[in-house]
Amino acid sequence: MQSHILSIILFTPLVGALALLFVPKENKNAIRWIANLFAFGGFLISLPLVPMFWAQRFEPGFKFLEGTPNNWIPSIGAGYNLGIDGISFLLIMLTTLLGWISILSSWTAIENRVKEYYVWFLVLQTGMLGVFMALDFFLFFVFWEAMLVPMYLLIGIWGGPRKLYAAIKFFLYTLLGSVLMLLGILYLYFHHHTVSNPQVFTFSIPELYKTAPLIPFNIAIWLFVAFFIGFAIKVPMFPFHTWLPDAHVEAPTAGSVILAGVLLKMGTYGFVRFSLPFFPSVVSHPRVQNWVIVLSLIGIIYGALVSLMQKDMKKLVAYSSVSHLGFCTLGIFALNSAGLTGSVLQQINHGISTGALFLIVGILYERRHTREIAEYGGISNVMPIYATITMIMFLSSMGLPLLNGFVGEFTILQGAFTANWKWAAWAAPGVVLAAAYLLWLYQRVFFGTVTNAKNEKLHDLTPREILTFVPLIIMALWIGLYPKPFFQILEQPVNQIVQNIHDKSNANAAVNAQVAPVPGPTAAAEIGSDEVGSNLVVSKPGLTAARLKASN
Amino acid sequence: MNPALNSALSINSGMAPVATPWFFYALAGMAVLSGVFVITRRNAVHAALALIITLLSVAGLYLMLYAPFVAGVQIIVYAGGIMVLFLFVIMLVNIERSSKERAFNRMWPVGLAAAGALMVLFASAIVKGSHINDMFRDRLMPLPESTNTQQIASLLYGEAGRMGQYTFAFEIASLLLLVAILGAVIMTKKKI
Amino acid sequence: MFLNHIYLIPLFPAFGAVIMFFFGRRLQKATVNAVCVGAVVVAFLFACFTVVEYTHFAHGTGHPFEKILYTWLGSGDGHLNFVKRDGTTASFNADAGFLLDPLSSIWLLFVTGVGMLIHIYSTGYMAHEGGYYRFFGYLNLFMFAMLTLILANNYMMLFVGWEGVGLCSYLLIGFYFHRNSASTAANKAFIVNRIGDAGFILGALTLAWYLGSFRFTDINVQARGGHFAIGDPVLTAAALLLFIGACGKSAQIPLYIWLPDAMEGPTPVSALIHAATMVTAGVYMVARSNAVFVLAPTAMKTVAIVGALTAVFAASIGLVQNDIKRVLAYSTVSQLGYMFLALGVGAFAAGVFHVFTHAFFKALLFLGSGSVIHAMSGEQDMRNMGDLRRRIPTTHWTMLVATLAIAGIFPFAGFFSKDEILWQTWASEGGAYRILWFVGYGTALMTAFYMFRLMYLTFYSPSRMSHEAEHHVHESPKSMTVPLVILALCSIGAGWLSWPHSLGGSAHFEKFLEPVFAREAVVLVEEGKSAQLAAGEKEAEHTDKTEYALMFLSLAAAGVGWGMARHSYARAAKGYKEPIAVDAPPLYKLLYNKWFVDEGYDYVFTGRRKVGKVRLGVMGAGEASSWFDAKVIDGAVNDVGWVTKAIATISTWWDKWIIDGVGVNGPAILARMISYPARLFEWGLVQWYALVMVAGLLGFGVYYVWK
Amino acid sequence: MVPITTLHYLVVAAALFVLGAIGVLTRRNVVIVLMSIELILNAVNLNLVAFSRMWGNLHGQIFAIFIVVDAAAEAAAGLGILIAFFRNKETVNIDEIDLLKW
Amino acid sequence: MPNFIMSYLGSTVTPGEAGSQFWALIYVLIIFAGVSVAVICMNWIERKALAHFQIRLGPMRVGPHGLLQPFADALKLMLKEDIIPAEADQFVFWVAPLIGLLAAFTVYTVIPFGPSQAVSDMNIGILFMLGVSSLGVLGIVVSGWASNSHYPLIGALRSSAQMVSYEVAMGLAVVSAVLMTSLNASGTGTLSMIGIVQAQQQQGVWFIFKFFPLGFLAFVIFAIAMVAETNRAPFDMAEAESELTAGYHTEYSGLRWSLFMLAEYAAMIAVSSIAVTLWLGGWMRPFPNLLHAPAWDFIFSLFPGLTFGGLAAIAMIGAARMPAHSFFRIQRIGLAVFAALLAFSALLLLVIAIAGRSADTSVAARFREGIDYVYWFVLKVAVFMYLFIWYRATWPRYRFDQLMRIGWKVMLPISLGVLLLTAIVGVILP
Repeated sequence: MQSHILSIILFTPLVGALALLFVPKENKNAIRWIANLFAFGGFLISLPLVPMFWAQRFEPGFKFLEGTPNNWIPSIGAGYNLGIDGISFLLIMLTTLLGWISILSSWTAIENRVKEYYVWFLVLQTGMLGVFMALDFFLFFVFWEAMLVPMYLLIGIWGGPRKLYAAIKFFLYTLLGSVLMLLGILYLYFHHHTVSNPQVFTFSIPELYKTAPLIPFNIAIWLFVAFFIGFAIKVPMFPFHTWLPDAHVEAPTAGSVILAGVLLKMGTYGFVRFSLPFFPSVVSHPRVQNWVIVLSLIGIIYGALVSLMQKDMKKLVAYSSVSHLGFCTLGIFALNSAGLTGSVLQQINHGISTGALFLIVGILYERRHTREIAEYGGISNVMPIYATITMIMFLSSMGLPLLNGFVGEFTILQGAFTANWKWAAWAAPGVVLAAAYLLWLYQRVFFGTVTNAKNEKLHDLTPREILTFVPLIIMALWIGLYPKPFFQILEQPVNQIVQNIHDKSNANAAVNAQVAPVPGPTAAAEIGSDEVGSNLVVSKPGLTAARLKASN
Repeated sequence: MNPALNSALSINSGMAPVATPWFFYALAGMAVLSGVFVITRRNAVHAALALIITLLSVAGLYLMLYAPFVAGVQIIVYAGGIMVLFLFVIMLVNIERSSKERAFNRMWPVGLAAAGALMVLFASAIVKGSHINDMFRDRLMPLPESTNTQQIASLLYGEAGRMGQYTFAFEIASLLLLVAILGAVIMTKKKI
Repeated sequence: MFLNHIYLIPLFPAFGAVIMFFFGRRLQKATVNAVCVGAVVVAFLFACFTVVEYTHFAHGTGHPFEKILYTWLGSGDGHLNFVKRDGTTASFNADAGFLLDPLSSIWLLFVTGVGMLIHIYSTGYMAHEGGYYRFFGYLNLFMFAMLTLILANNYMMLFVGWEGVGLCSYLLIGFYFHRNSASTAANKAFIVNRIGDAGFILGALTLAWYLGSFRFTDINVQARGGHFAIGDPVLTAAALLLFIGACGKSAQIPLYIWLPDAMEGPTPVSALIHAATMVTAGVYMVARSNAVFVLAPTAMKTVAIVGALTAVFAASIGLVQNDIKRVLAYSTVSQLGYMFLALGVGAFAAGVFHVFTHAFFKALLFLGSGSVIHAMSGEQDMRNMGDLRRRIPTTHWTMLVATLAIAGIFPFAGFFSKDEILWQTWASEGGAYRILWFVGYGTALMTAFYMFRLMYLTFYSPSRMSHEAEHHVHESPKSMTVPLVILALCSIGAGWLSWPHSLGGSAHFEKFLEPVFAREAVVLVEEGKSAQLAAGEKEAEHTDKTEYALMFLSLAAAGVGWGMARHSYARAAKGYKEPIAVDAPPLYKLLYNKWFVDEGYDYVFTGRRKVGKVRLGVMGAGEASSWFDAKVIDGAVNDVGWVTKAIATISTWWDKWIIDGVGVNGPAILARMISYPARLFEWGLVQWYALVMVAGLLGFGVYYVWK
Repeated sequence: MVPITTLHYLVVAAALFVLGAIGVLTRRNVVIVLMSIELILNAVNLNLVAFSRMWGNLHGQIFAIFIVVDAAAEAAAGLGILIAFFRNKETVNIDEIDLLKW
Repeated sequence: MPNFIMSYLGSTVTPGEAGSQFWALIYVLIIFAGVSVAVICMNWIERKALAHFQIRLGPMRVGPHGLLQPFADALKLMLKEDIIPAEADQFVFWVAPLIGLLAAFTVYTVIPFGPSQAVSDMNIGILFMLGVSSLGVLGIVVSGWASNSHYPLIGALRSSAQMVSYEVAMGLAVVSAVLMTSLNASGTGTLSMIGIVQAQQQQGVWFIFKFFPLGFLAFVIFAIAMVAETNRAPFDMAEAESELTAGYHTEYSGLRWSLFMLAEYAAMIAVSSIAVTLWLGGWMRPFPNLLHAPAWDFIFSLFPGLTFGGLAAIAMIGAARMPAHSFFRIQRIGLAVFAALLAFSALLLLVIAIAGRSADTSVAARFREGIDYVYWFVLKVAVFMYLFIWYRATWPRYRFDQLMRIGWKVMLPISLGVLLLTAIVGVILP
């Protein structure tokens, strides 16, 4: 019997949105209570998923399958088909948690057009959940686009001074990406039709998994590029990231929490769910992999450097997420289980820590309506609790051991190192720079005496605001202290993807050798093996091995 | 159909035409004459009355053509309904005052010529038709005049649950009437 | 019983820290003392019992005792594996485990011991400071981090402690956060440490990548297993990276700049963290991974050279500093240089021994200077001190003992440990390191000079105090002087633990540490006596005369230093002139400004100061990239926007004029022209239309009838 | 008297039709025009019933009924328009109603 | 000639069906005469009844108890000057009453006094009846318009509006009755009036009692609509003297006015006879299947004779109680003669009843049957007539908007409801 828990989780926010429609616009309190009720309800409903998933965490393939491949629009083979595995399970839990927190945090922040705000927020929540649950490309794309509109409105209506510019830029940018992605999807869709023996049109992802790798290399490369741009914009990776700071600076607090907490994960989720399984040969091709790694390394260093010099707190945090997500993409394209696990874990951590950071900035913004760092100073004298919570969250974002940041970053570094030690070498300074800009920010805002007169009277955190931080701190500590369950959850899907990449890339590696005149090193049979380093086969371990320097 | 009546009918199954031929000529004559009156009378009410006469005479013709139901409908709807409407309108709108002006529009000769051409056309059609031997043959009417309404009913409403041939058309006709009513009300009522 | 619950040692202070975090604000000072100091005392006792039980457990074999709680990183059951350098797969996990062996037991003892004393001392020192609970909370957190670091059984656990310690030093240095200099110093400390940590992680990863595991036991077994050639490139790289981590943590040459600024924090902090415990972490880590270092002679050489250089460089700066704590800070940096020199030359045991003794007398010096500052009600500049001998006698006597120890005068601890190091530098590798011996010897001379300069300026020279300071001078309370006395006794007694063979002693300390460093190093005997063996059985063969000569020389150096200091500072009245300033003013300026290193860093690395108009370093890169980001990429995006707008305007123009003008309106006009006659036809008369209809009908009919 | 054949009916119907046509085309008064339309419809009905009798089935008659219904609807609408028109144009002459003129 | 009459009496089919115009003509004449007599009697009865309702005597002067009053009126009307208002449309003014009369009387062709006693049994009987009654409206409209003055115009509009709206309700009521006829085995109802009565005979129940509330409700609606249709009693807005000075026929005078009166009364009779045919079982004697023993048949066959006898007796007593004064003498004689006349006809009827009691096909039996049918039919119609008068005496006049409201918002929905329910019940109950 198909379990319908996924649909319930998916549509609770939407039901909430509908319920809100009936509430009269004027009494804001009722709207707020109902919105929070549904958001928290959405979170509560997703809780039983934890033990259920935990029981079957090692089984291969997707769990909690729901709906058949093309029961939605049979004519084109689009199906309402949901299913999750370790990766999407974690991201869903993150989404529901952050969704609830951000709705809770926007209690006093939003005063005008409260009803539309919460309705759009809940719709956004459903959009996001849908993306992670969809096992059907069509459904995935629908949710992918559906999630854009509410976000655009959240930024466009309740944003800061330059909100329209930012909202439009965000929308067009992501739209461009998704258009390319759509082309990719369609090609896969038709290719599947030509290749599958009962010639059937279907969008269902497990089917496409089977036929996508058969695409010849020189076409697959372009497909990968299309998908890559679509997801890179979303992540955002280095050259495509300029929409993020604007979107964040102009978005309302809750909007940027969700934007950073979940929307950015869509990109990396896209890589893990689609790019890697679909184009194993392309992904494992040294030149492509190098390019992506270089981009993510730049992302890390560049993001950190730029955020160092920002005058506006939110922009600083935005660039920090560029740097953190640079880590994630580095982890993904290290193409080994450690890298991937670390990357997904880092996404969860980033969601928690950056979500918290935006809440922190939001709290200050709510009190002083300005995000300029120069405006603040000596806040910890005035708001001690706020200072301690910020310190914890800064440490977690910096990647201090015993807090969640470190676990993710270290596993990624581990993965990247075993893939190619030079990458890890370049990534390491990212960690240092993270510490630099965060602590410098902390010093300028919190330490020192209260210089600006307006800051004297700031009141410390209200219980509600503390409540928004409590779950995040608990999660940070839990992942920091005992990340084993998370590793176990991610183990099966990650190994499956990595294994799939190895089998497929070796299988058509031979094919590629003839096809693509890639000047790979001739020494080892594997193409680009030593470059990748991870699957380097040295004839004989031990002393007299070729004194191949590890660092070539 | 009660048996008594049937047996009575059987005796004149020959179904001689309901009335003598002169009835036809009388009615046809009256129809055409009053038709002329309709288009010539200056006064609208007179035209209306003439039209009523035409309608009734045509109803008579229907009776002669063994179509009692159609005649009944003609009387009720046409004579009873539409003409009342016309008279109402004429009276309400006191169009009568305008009868002083020219009754015919400026291009009446062209109209007349066109009508004449039409007449020629019909005549030729009829003449040609009659040459073709059985074009207008007069077959014996298997049509039992007495059960005409029942048969029309079966055609319109269908028997024993099955949809009749024209049931759907009938529904549409009722819809048409509804629309007409609404239209009339909306157009005429000053403030709705 | 104690050994099995070894994990409790770090948890005691952790427990104290957690209580302070949650309830600190509401507790009075007494309860705070009870909780925090108590936690450290319990930890110390527990540690002693554990070490005793360990000695029974290992009865001399030095076999490490390991206790693993749970798998911290990795999915535990080995599925999450990674591909090692030689292609085989190894499971990626770092477990929360604890290891006790002679090396860590020494560290355990002196860390908890000194920590306890400092905790007691600081109850007095911090009595009337604000944020009392916050201070002790951080201290306990520090102890927890330090103990985790020492007891870790794998590099990751060590790294947890490593970072924890860095964090606590950041928190404690920045304790007086309302002082801007304090927070900048804290930031500097943490960031420099982070740079070191980055190196450390890469080193750990290389080892894991090469040897397949993080655990010390596995690594040491493999390293000593003889599979790897001496000078194996990967191991060298790993060793170097680990050493970078050590430099960061133990303030060696490139990354030492944070330690002098760390003096911004309260004195007990400097004593505990920046003298006794944290800075020794680097040494511990290098000592712990001695098997790897041994296999990487180049790494060993770099360690030695960097150690020596740091020693002499820091000592030189120390000569001219006027702030009492700055002097001690630089002396710590130089002593650390000595320790790394010892490790570099392979004398691990000597290095460790020096750490052991140094912890005591340097802590004593700092606490002493603390009580001096306390006495002088916050005054730290030696130029306005003097003649405190009779005013604060206990502090004076304890500090004198410490100064004698650090200068390396005979019966005191410093002599034995420093002399051992100098001897080892001289003797190792057949004299390859002799050049470093000279550097070491010079540093010893300078150390003696600046230490005695400090003593004379504070205690013996005529008073240069301002009047009201003079009135307030008072001896520190009991809670502060008792630890000083204990530490003084230790700094005397500690040295006797390793009475050298040459002087008839049996070097218990070295024998105790021997299994950790040498025993299994049976490396490729056929490769000939390599440095590998030297470290192990050196002392048996030759206790020849050179050792005595060196001992005498070092004593002489100490004496000369003492004499020079006495000569120039014994009668330093107000407005005295520094001898070096008199003799070589440029040298004095150079030394006083710490060789302009800080400024250099600001220009080159951090980019806080602009070189001309260009800002270099990280901030420079930051500015450049943010400019690049705003102007170029964002510009590009906006330009794309602009381009599209431009194209849009062109296309609208095109639409309006050409397509609309010609294409659409044209035919429209045409149509109107053509349709003009037809239009005449329309009069709007209903009957006309009817007529047309009839005409059509006619045509139609005619066609049919006459067809 | 020769028996009445369908032809006779056709002639009558034709006559009526022509009369109606004349009425429509020539008369100025809208009511009269409407009435002449009724005439035309009657002519058509007559034809239908005559043919229905000729062919012996009832379809003609049913069709006639539908035409009657339609005539009713058309009359209602027509008169509605007339009244509406009369109310704001005060005239009923069809040739004065030329709003659609170009 | 006799066998001709006998063939008539014996024929079981209406003259129209039989196709003999001659008999049809005779029937028409008989009906015309019968209706005029009825109208005259109605006139007298109405005035006397109304009077007695209002506890006054009514016309006593002309003829015994005013019996000759109607004839006097008729004479008066014929002699009165026939004024045609100026500017009136002569032709239309003249035609209007004719249309009214025409409409009123053509209904009788269809009314079945007996299984074969009707002018012609058209199979679209009811439809024809409704159609013709709707023609009546035309007469009124045109008359109102032709008299070229405001009150008649408004009166005409109002009464035509009233008749049009109630015609709808009446039509629906009739349809529900017709629907009941179709609830027999073959499932096909009939529009022909005779067919309807025979359907009631077959189903053994008068439609007023079929599916109890529904039939009765339909009957009530028809009754009310009937009154409204003929502009009588509560609904006589058109001739309301107080408001519209007698409505559409104010300008009429003399004979034309009498034509209107005649048309009105004829319409009343026609409409009530329709009601009788549809709901009260036409020519069936009461309790046909409850008391169907031959003895009962005989008793019921005596009724015509007995009624006439009764009337004669009343007339006799009236004559006897007349005061002996010489002035009254002539009246007393007149009354006596009238009473004798009535007595003789009673006697005749009794003889026929006794002679034709056997159910064989002998001419006497056929004759007795014919008389019975007509008698029962006329009795029921008489009851209705009395009701009309009774309404007029008791109920106040409706205001026009109330009138319309009831017509459209009350009657129409109820009749639709009844029709629907009858259909449903008819389908459900076998």
